[in-house]
Amino acid sequence: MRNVSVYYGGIRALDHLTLHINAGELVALIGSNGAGKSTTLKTISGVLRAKQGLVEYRGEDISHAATDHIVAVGVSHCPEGRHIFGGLTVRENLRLGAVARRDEQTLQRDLDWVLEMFPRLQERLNQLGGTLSGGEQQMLAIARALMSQPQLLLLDEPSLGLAPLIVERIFQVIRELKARGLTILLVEQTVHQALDVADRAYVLESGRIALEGTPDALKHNPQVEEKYLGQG
Amino acid sequence: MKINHSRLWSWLVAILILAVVLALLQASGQAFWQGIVINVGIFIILTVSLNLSNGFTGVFSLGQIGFMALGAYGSAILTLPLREKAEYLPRLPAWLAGVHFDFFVGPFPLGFMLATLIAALLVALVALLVGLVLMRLSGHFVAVATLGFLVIVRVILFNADDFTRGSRTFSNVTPYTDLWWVWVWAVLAIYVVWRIKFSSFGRTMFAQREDRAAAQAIGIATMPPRLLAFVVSAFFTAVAGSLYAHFITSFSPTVFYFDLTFRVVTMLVLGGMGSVSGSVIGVLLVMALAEILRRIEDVNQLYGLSGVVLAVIFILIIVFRREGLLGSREIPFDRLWQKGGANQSAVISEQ
Amino acid sequence: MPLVYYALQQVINALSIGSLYALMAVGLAMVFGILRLINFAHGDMMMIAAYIAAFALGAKLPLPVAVVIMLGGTVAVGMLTERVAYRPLRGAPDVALLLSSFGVGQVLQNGTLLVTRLMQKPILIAFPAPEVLSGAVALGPLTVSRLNIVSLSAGVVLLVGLTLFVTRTTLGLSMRASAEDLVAARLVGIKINRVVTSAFQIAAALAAVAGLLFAVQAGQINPYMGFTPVLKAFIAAVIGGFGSIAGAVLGGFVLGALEVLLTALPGLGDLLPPGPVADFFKTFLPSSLTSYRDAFVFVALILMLLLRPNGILGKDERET
Amino acid sequence: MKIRLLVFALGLIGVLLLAACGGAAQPTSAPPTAAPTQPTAVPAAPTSAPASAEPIKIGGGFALTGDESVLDLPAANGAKLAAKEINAAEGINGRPVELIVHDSQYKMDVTAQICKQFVEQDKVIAVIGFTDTDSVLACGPTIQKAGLPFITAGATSPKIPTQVGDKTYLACFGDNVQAAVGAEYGASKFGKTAYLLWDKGVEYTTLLADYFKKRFTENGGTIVLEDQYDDKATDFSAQIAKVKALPKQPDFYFISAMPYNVGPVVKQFRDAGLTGPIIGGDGYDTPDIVSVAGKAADNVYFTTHALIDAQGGTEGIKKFIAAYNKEYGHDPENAFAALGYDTMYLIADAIKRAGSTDAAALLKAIQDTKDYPGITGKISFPDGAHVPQKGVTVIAIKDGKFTLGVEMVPEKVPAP
Repeated sequence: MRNVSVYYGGIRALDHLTLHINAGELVALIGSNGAGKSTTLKTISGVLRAKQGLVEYRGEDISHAATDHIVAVGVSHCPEGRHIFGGLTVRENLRLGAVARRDEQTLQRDLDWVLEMFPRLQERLNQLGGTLSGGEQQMLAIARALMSQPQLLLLDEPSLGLAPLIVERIFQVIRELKARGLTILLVEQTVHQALDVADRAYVLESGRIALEGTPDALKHNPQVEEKYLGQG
Repeated sequence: MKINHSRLWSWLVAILILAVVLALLQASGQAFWQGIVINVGIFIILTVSLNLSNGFTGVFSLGQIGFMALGAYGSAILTLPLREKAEYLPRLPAWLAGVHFDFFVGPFPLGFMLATLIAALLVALVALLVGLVLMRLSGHFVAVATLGFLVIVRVILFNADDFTRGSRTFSNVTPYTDLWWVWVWAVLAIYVVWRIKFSSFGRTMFAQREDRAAAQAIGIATMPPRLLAFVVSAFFTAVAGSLYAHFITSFSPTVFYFDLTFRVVTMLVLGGMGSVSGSVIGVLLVMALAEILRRIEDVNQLYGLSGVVLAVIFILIIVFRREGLLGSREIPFDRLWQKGGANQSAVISEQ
Repeated sequence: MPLVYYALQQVINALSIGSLYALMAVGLAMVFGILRLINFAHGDMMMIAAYIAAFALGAKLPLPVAVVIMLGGTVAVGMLTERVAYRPLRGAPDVALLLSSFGVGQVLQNGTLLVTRLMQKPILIAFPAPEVLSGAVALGPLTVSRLNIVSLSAGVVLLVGLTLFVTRTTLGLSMRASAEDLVAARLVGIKINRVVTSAFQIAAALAAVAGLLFAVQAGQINPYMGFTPVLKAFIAAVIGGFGSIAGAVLGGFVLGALEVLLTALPGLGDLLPPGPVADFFKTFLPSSLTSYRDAFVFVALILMLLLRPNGILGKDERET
Repeated sequence: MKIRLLVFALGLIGVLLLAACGGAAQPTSAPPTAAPTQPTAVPAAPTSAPASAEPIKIGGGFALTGDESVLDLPAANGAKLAAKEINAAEGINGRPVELIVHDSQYKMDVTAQICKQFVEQDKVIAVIGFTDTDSVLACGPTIQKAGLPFITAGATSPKIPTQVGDKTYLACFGDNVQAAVGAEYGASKFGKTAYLLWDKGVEYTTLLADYFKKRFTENGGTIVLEDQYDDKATDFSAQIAKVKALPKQPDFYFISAMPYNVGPVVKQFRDAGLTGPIIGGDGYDTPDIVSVAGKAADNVYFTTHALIDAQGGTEGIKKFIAAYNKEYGHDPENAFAALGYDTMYLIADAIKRAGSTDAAALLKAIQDTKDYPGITGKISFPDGAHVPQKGVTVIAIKDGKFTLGVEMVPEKVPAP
């Protein structure tokens, strides 16, 4: 992502932002509310359009590609607030996760794999998405995002509003996914935990990269400590 | 409120010019052009008042023509001569059957004016009641609900045979409406709506149109401005209905239905939702265009052509210039005569 | 027992008209769900279908061929309107979409008027009803019109088919998903344009079937024939909760029943043997009340919007 | 940018207004709404009549488009044919006649407008036209106030002259006459019980039903059930369900309907298995009844002004059919073509006798009309009547064709 600027109406949300993610890396994006974290993810997945700049994925310019194309080439965005389809069953939700894929044969294999990772969903396959608990919904959202067989997973606030125990479980999953070689861009408010799993992290402030570095380096940066880690 | 004398002066100059034009037209005896100018005036009242309710507040009502129908029937029943009343509406209740608003003060038909006012005030009352219920809704649900109101009015007019003759022609209405009547009302409607726009009420209307939640958050109650706009709009719409009734002299409920609604909405959207001067321009453009197209239609018998062209223009506006010609800006005709005024602020911007 | 037949007859009427309303309302609901567009031009799709069918049948084409032409033509018009008048308005306020659909309706109506004019046809043209859809069949002691039977069965078949489509196929699931959450639908990679186009195609096809049946019933067609049915379909959709397909079906049948009740009950006084019961009906439900039916129905609509804006089956999650 | 917008908008208005002026400035010889379907309109300056003489202008108000056009279009064509024939035969008192036709679109506001246009712009000396009572009520008062004579071709309400005024005449019989014929015919042919259904939204159908009921019950008949529907209804299932719930079907059904409802209502009655005889008024006189209802239209009877049939008709009718066919390329659609034709000749005859186009003289001449031999029957206005006494034709539909039942004068006519 190079030199990207994004506007909401007249308001600039991203200001000449440049960042990159290497294959297999888990990169965390941290920053306060309104810093542009979610906007960054939305711009990558094509929900928002960059007014200037370039979004490149594996050498392909996807700045103007349709979202479905971006998903098809392997970028999957698991949005903030989960956005599962409440009126559809869990099975249907998962099936739609794979909607952009062309290879129907491996679908069942992936479904098994995802359900293995989230056994809770297995039990609730035929239940409506809307009847699941918050944690289950988050798992469903991640599972759905995985169904598209992504190479790059964009995770937006997966721990938001969840009980600590479940947050723990989510991060466990994230580690698992990382171990499987998935590239992940993680947006998190719980900065500690994010930095614990990340290989690298960016700190965003009003649409610009304020800092960049390894988790260790950032953790010891006084600015970060004061602003984002606080007492916690 | 402090009155700005140069502005008042501008209003007076504008009205004077209008009066001279009308007098010349009156003297010319050109019945055709008089008819057109009367129609323009009536549509200006309709569009400007629709703008007040739909444009300023953003609560898109499709039921205004129902108020027009009520105004038309209400005042026509009051002014219908007694002989015609007995002949056409034999089952009117006694207290109405004997009423004939035909008093004159010299050549001035005071009865017509009273009938118009009574009908319009009653309609405003109806609008208040309807508004209390419907103005709670937002977005397109208001549109559907107010359209429902239009249908209900139509059904009632169809079925209240004793008062309206049902869907049969209501005829023999005295042709009181002339250039002066229409344009006095039109100027009044423009003036009132203009003043509302630049009053604190007007500002709250626009504020809650832009963002209802934000307006509520800073303590603006959305109901009073919406209701005020709806009721005042209904009042003037009913006046237009009365003028129209006493102009065309024969009508049936079908006249006041969706065709007319769409025509007025087109004028509003073309001119710009929120702009009074835009509405006037919208009326002039659509009327001129419709008249030209009607001629082409008549010569070539291509009925439907004008409808297609107007609707296509309408869609193009919605797609490419959603705010209409003027948006919510105004042509400051009340400052055109001020020295340098036109240069300083050619267009007043509302936001 | 004529009164029993009267009741049975009214039930059949309710089901038959209800299924037509359901067909219309489902089309509205599908489009509304995805685009938040209240499509005023939906009734005009019905009208277009009736005209295409009239010309095809008038040219002595067999019914199945005429139906295929009708479906094809109407679907094409539906897609065209979406491309021209709604797609450029993605992301615009609700009212802009609504107004645009007004414009589309006016174009279709006046365009039809113009075309019939150019073809030297009168405004009101007689609909050449196919033989299969005319006449009555004896069902035991009841005589039921063929049209009623066809309307009801067409409604049931199409609605069942549609249910299978939206629960079993990926495209159908994508539609439901898009209706639920457009952003999430995009994020999982659903091709929104394709979904929207399909929704318009299906809506147009359903409207086409309803249009054919309405035209056969009315016996004649005119460019404005779509206006009242689309208003009724709005009501059905609102009753069921705008945007929900199951709700729209239910709303259609509820509206059909409501309408028939409002016409059947006031008529009862004339049919009952003279006595206090008949007098009661004649006093409190005189048959002249029947013509207020639409007013009652629209009052119900407004009440519904106020009290249960999400319909009988609707959920409150949309409330934002 | 804002100024540019302003200039643009004002400029656009200016251009449009100029264009409108240009349009208006055209000579009014081709009036804005003169519009039959055929391009061969009435020649303004026909060849046979002295071209130098100023034409006599007569207004023709007809709903050439809209739902009533199935009756008005033939009537307008008939009137234009008559005008053409008159001009071919030296005109009226040496002056050609110019029939200025405007389309009322069957909208009451437009109707009122075009009638104003007749008076204010076209400066006609008389107005003819319309086949429905509502249109006459919309147009009439304007003509009445201008003091001009107005003859309606096919509006049959006998109340018109009292409702509109003393300058209005009918060229056709009144509804009380045809309703009486319907009632007497039904009673004698089918029996003494009837079902009555009417369109409650239209003057004509309401009056016709009313007169029928009066005459039928007075004649010893019983109405077993009466019902009504909204104008332009397309679904009659509610009414039909009630008929079917009757313990015993009546001897016949009298359905008072507008031409645009006739086909559907008959068809739906038959579709529901109600096969008894249906009787109606002259609103049934449209080819649409057969094209909509098809075979279902059999066993339908209706009262009208004349049977337009090249075999069964009178000499005058036969000649008229031939002339109409030559002019328009097809036979007259219904009796309203003949009524339009008669109306034009009727006014021409009065102008000839009056010897002037002065309104008062013309009105007197119309009132004095005695036994004018129209092709739809003899026309007189005896004793100050404004509705002529004419015979009524009953037509039976058989195998999808109009056939002559009887020609009748009713025994007794209900008061208007």
